[in-house]
Amino acid sequence: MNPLPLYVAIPLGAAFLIPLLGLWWKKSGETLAPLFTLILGIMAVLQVGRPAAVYHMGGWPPPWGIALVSDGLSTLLLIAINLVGFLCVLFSIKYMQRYTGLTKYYSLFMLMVAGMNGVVVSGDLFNLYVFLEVASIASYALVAFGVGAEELEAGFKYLILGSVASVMLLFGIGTVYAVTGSLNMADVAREIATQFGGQMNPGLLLAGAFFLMGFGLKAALVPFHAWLPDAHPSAPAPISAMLSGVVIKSLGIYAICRVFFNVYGIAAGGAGSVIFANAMIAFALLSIVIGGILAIGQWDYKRLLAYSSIGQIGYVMLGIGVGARVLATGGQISIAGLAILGGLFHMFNHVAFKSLLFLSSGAIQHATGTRDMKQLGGLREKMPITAFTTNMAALSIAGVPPFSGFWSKLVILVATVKAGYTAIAIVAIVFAFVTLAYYIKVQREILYGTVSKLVEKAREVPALMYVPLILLAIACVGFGLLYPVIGVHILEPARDALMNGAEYIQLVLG
Amino acid sequence: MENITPQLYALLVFMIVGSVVAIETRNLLSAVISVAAVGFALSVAFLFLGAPDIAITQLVVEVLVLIILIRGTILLDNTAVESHRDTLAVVTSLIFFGLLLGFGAMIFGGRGFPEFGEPVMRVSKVYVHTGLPATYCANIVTAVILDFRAYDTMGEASVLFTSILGAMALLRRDGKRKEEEVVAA
Amino acid sequence: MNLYLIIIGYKTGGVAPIIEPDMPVATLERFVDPLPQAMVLTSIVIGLGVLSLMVAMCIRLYEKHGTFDMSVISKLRG
Amino acid sequence: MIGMTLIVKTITDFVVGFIIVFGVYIVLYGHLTPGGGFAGGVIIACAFILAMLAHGKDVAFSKLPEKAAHIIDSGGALAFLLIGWFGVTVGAFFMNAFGRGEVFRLLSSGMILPLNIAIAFKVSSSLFLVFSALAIFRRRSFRAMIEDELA
Repeated sequence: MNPLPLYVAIPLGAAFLIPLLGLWWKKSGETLAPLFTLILGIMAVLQVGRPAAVYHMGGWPPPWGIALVSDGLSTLLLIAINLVGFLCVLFSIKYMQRYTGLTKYYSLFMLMVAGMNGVVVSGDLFNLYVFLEVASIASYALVAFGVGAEELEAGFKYLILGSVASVMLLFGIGTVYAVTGSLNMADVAREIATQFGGQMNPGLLLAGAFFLMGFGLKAALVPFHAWLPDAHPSAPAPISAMLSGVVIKSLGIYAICRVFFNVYGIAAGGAGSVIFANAMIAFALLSIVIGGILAIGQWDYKRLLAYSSIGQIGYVMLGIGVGARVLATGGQISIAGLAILGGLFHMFNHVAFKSLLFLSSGAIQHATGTRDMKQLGGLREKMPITAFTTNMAALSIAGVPPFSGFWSKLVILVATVKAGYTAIAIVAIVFAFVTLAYYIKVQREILYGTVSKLVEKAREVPALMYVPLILLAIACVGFGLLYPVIGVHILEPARDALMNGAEYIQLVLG
Repeated sequence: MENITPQLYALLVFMIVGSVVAIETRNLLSAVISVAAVGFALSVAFLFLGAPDIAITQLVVEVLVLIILIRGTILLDNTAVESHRDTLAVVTSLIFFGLLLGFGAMIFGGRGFPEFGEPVMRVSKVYVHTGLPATYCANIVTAVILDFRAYDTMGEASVLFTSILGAMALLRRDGKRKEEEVVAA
Repeated sequence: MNLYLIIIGYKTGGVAPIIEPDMPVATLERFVDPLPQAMVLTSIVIGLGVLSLMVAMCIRLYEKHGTFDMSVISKLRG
Repeated sequence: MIGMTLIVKTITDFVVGFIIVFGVYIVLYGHLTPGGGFAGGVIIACAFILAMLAHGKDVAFSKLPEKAAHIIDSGGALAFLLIGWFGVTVGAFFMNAFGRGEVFRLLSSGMILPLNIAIAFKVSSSLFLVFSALAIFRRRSFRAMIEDELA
């Protein structure tokens, strides 16, 4: 049987069950949530290597019913979402004991996972929007979960900006429907390819702009990033890890890729494609530059990590945007493939090291009670495991050679230079060094140096908290060393799914 | 096919006036009331446009929204907010008005869009023609939301569930436990 | 908050492309397009959900600060 | 005296029953006439909210206890999922697995009616819950504020 609907049905069922059972059984969330996310994670890993598949909801054939599609790109995201989800739930069990209302927390967490899985497997524009809303609304509530003044304000800001993004997306979807008369992605893609061919319809251009703005807001690309530096530090640490690790990628980057490559057919090189590709590169560069500059001046550890997320998302977007531009202008397909591969690989790595950084920041906050870098120092002696994992992640994200982050940035840069955008590549290289600079600052201020007063009392966190950290640290190193395996089985199918638009249409519509 | 455009324009003007009042007024309660007026006008507009399902839903939701908003605002902060103008809000609203005007011009000007009143209906023709024999459901809108696209409706139900759960979670008594309870637990 | 509500209202009115107001008439050709109606229905529900979450947040914020004036509340800076 | 004046209370008692009946009608005939589970559910929730506004929260909670509302809320959503899952037995998620019945009758069109009922239960109980939470929270926080000021 095709397991696609289970990716949505299992977490949704868990989310409905947890508060129901929680009326009598206080530990329902802590027991059921890790169990179900573990099942989902195993399912996602087993998905690797399977051929792309389509599931017809309710038995209605695609343009009329809703189709679920799993191809290489969906599989990549499913693995990231469900495995990181499992580790974050595991981390939450101890970490969240300081909060009340835990059944609600785990239920919202499962809803967020369900929403992201729904976005990733959906083959229908409006269905994508609905599940995007499930995930976003759950994350608004989770950001404000601590109900302190700062949390509430960050959540409120996130809610307002997120709602603006949703309205834009709905505008875009409505326009696409008005012009093409269909909501199914493959059907719309075929319609755009056959009916409008070379020149873009103004309505579709407008809709594309709305999609880029809406998904860009969800992905926190720079002109639309205002919510992220508040929301990420204010949320509980496992939620920051989810937000930074997978939410901005599955709701933002994934959706941009899917809409522009598979629906708009950017690779076919219509009149609008170059504009969109240029916009992607511009947003990417802005994110890299502004994220880097703002990160270096931060003294709040989690806020620094949040700005660093913006910068790294910029690198992901740069790879994808360069690939799109090369394809749209009719350049060499191999260079475009390399750029997209680099972008996806960096995204996959960023899932690992940014979740790890946020989780370990949570561990540090749990042990010392602060996230002000000036009050920390010498943590290496008091919390060796957390310090070690933080070190691994920082080296990896800064792009130090043997670690995974180095390889993905290298691939992106090589592709950018090959495509002839040397100036852009130079900017990216300079800001790769800026990344290194602020992670050196992290190491100097937090891990090494004199032991500060607060760190004096700190103890290593319990095993349930450091096991996820160690697993993610292994992933950080492993992705770099195991690249031949991961590249062939996970990343290349994802890249092919993006580059062969015709194959996607063929797959869904048969 | 009678012409319903004049009524539509009248309702549209009413809605624009109502929303401008809602933005401009400094009294929270009158803002809420003008928003509700816009909502009711919208419901009437849906009825004109042949969408009784939407009209009913919009109407009852508007009633509920009105109750919740009045309940939420009336005793909290009934005084006029005397603060300076929020420039950001003005700029955003101007941008949105501009976008809406552009949007409306494109729809009515027909540049790249199908004519008003002549939708493409490529996919939905099938819903209209086979809806009754395939689902035995006389209300085609219901047939679409609960049979052809029931999965979407499940998503919609989860959205409502999520937001209600989120609201309940935010309204709980204390956010964090006291330090001694954590040690005990 | 109000601005957001108004935007929702406009969008739901603006999107639906419609032919003819008679729903229960037997002539199928004159039916309005049902799919945008389904979309609008969903978006109304989503609007209601977001609104209730927003009111909850507003009440909590009011409790913390004693005002709805955002310029007073704003403490976080980008 | 809790709640509003006697006139309001009497009229509310009189009207609430009719509103609920109307809501149930909207739900049950959702597949034949305009309306459906969502609109009907909101109408039923409005009836409970009206009772709460007129009589105060204690009377409303005696009609529909908070715990029961929580159960109906989660249960309705779960029922929706299960009906969808029931379709797997005949082929696909959300495939219409019930008998179709006869056109234009109440018991027709398979899973649409049960789905409507499930949504109605879910919507009405959850809206009632969120309204009561908002109302109760406000009262409590004001008491806390006054106590703070006195202290």
